[in-house]
Amino acid sequence: MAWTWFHRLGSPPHVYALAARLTPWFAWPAAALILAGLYGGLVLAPPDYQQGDDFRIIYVHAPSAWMSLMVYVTMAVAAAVGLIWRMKVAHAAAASCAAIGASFTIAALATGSLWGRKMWGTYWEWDPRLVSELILLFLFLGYMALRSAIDDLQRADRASALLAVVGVVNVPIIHYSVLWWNSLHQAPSVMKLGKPDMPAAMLAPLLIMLVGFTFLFVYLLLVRLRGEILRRERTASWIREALAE
Amino acid sequence: MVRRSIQAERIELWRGERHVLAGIDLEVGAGEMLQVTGANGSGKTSLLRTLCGLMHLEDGRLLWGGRSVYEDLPAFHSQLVYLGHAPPLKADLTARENLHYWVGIRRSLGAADITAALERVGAAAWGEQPARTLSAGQKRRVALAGVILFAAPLWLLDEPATNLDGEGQRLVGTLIDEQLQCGGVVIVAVHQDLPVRSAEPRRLELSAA
Amino acid sequence: MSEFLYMGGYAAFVWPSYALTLVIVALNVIWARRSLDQARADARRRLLRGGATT
Amino acid sequence: MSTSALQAARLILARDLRLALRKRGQFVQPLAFFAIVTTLFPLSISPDLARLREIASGVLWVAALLASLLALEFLFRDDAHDGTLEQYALSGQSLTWLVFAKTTAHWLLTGVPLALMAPLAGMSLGVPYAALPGIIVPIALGTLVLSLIGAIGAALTLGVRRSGVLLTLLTLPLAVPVLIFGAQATDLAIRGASFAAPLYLLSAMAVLGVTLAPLAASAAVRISLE
Repeated sequence: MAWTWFHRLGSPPHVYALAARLTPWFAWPAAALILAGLYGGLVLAPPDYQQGDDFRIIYVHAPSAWMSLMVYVTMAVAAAVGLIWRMKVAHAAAASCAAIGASFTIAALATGSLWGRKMWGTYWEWDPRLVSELILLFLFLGYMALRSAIDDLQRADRASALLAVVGVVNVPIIHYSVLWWNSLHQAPSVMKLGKPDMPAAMLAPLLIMLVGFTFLFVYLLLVRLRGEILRRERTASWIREALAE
Repeated sequence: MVRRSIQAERIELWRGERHVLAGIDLEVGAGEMLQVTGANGSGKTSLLRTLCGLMHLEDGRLLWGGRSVYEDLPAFHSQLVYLGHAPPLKADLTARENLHYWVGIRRSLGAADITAALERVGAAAWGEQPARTLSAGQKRRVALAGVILFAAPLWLLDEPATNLDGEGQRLVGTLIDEQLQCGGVVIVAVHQDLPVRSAEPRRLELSAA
Repeated sequence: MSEFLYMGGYAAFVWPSYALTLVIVALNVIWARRSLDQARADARRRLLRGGATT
Repeated sequence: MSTSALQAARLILARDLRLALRKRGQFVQPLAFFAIVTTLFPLSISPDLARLREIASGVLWVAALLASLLALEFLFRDDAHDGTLEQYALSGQSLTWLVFAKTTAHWLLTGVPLALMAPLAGMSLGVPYAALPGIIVPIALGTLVLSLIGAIGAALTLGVRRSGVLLTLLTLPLAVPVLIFGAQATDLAIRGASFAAPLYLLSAMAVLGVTLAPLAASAAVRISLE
């Protein structure tokens, strides 16, 4: 009995309808939160006493970086579920994630390098956070390249799912090895997030942006998920119903 | 002792947008043989590969001795031998070495076993030659020697008589006859009927999707 | 207003960061919708061709 | 009489080594590649041994990484092509064991020769004799981890046309920790310091790789056969 929800999540028509119903509940809050966060970050938050207005980049950099990691983990969890229970919906969800994750990883890298420009005097410094982010980008690109190299959708799903699972096991190892490497070479790091002494006026917009981006991700995932489910579905009556909406 | 019979119930298989196997039902018991026919691309190879458990069913059930093969795939695999359209031989190993490594992974073999099997298929003369130097028909005979050596109850053979001369085709028929007399189960994908005497040849015609 | 745009001398870094992030957000929204539309169009085509089971 | 898993693994190991002996060219290629790449650095930077010593560990590791990747493409390709891989999957033996045996054979044929050859390249880059163990041991261990990780990538790219670049793209990001710890160990050895710390970390990764990678690689092989 406790498993019925799990089986329902495995049923493509059910999830398709559910995703359609849930979409507005994430789209509008995401838009509202991001607008509020932008206003708070750009206008209400006081300039940092050390970094001045430069620190405002945190309000776009941190949510992008958060998003990139959240997307990768979500993708890997969905992939694992798809592999273990051979659940098509889970594969569809994993497939929906990659492009979202890769684009926000690029955003995190670019904003990070713009943020570091003043501190480092150069756009690229081998900052451990940025290096980890760069490797995460490579992991996303590898996942997407593998998917597009395999013609058969089921095989692409399963092969890329395995890659995502292997990748997520490696992400912490990569991250800590980069930190270790950095501790040996002493590159300066300006990006210390979540300082406990951050005043509320600075912290609040950051939290609002983080929540807003999380809602944005769920919204994007729900929209893409519907498309990916349709691609995997073959029952005509069902497709006709879904298209009639 | 498991009852030797393979059963497929309404098995479904898709390849991308192609519905390769649409609700196939079959049951082949001990001493029975099923010939799978159909045009190129009708899914004969896919059916055999599905019956071995290589390709996962999307729907339906696959049973060996009344139990789902997916419960214990290694146990099921140790009951079968599958021969695809290419003989799984390494060009740089001799025929004997090929059999030693191929079959040896499952059963321990002595040199005498290999000699006997090679003699049985009329391949004793080229046992020491690298597979590279063998003709397609000769390789096929070596592969048949492997099939015998596995001594498995279930045979799944994909076009076993390809590249064989008339005598070779009769040999395939005789080997299958012997397997059926020992209570084996044989499923073959074929273009033309094999010369098999001992069993009523049952046929499954696949139509291109 | 101009002081706001000036960003305490960091305008060249702050504004591109925000612009780039918002562009990526917007592109993601567009891509997601387009991917759904394409999947629907494909599904429609498949129905017409009979590439689906009943 | 059925073969035990250990016997089956030993058979595969013996088979792959024998095949490699018959077809030497394939396994000389990565070694030649390694030799050429390490020669290119002095030519592109400077013949000054003091300068080369500074970058020697990086040069050796990047060259070893690429050479071992180059050989990975062969790991399953021939077996997949002639149906041997299918027979392994249907052998009734644990495919994980068989894949582990194949990976070990691959490491013995590429990683170990690379580790033995690296000191020569190291000396040409001005590495002192005392530091040579700091090249051999980490490279032997590091290439083992690379073979294990690479086996996953090689299995995932089976059946993909022109898989070489894709295999590199999949494997290199995962190889970053090996590169970091390995190059650090060699660098410490060249500076005359103890390289135990990075070597321990490398060993930890080898243990993790031996236990987990064959599972993933055998799952990938099965997916490629579907």
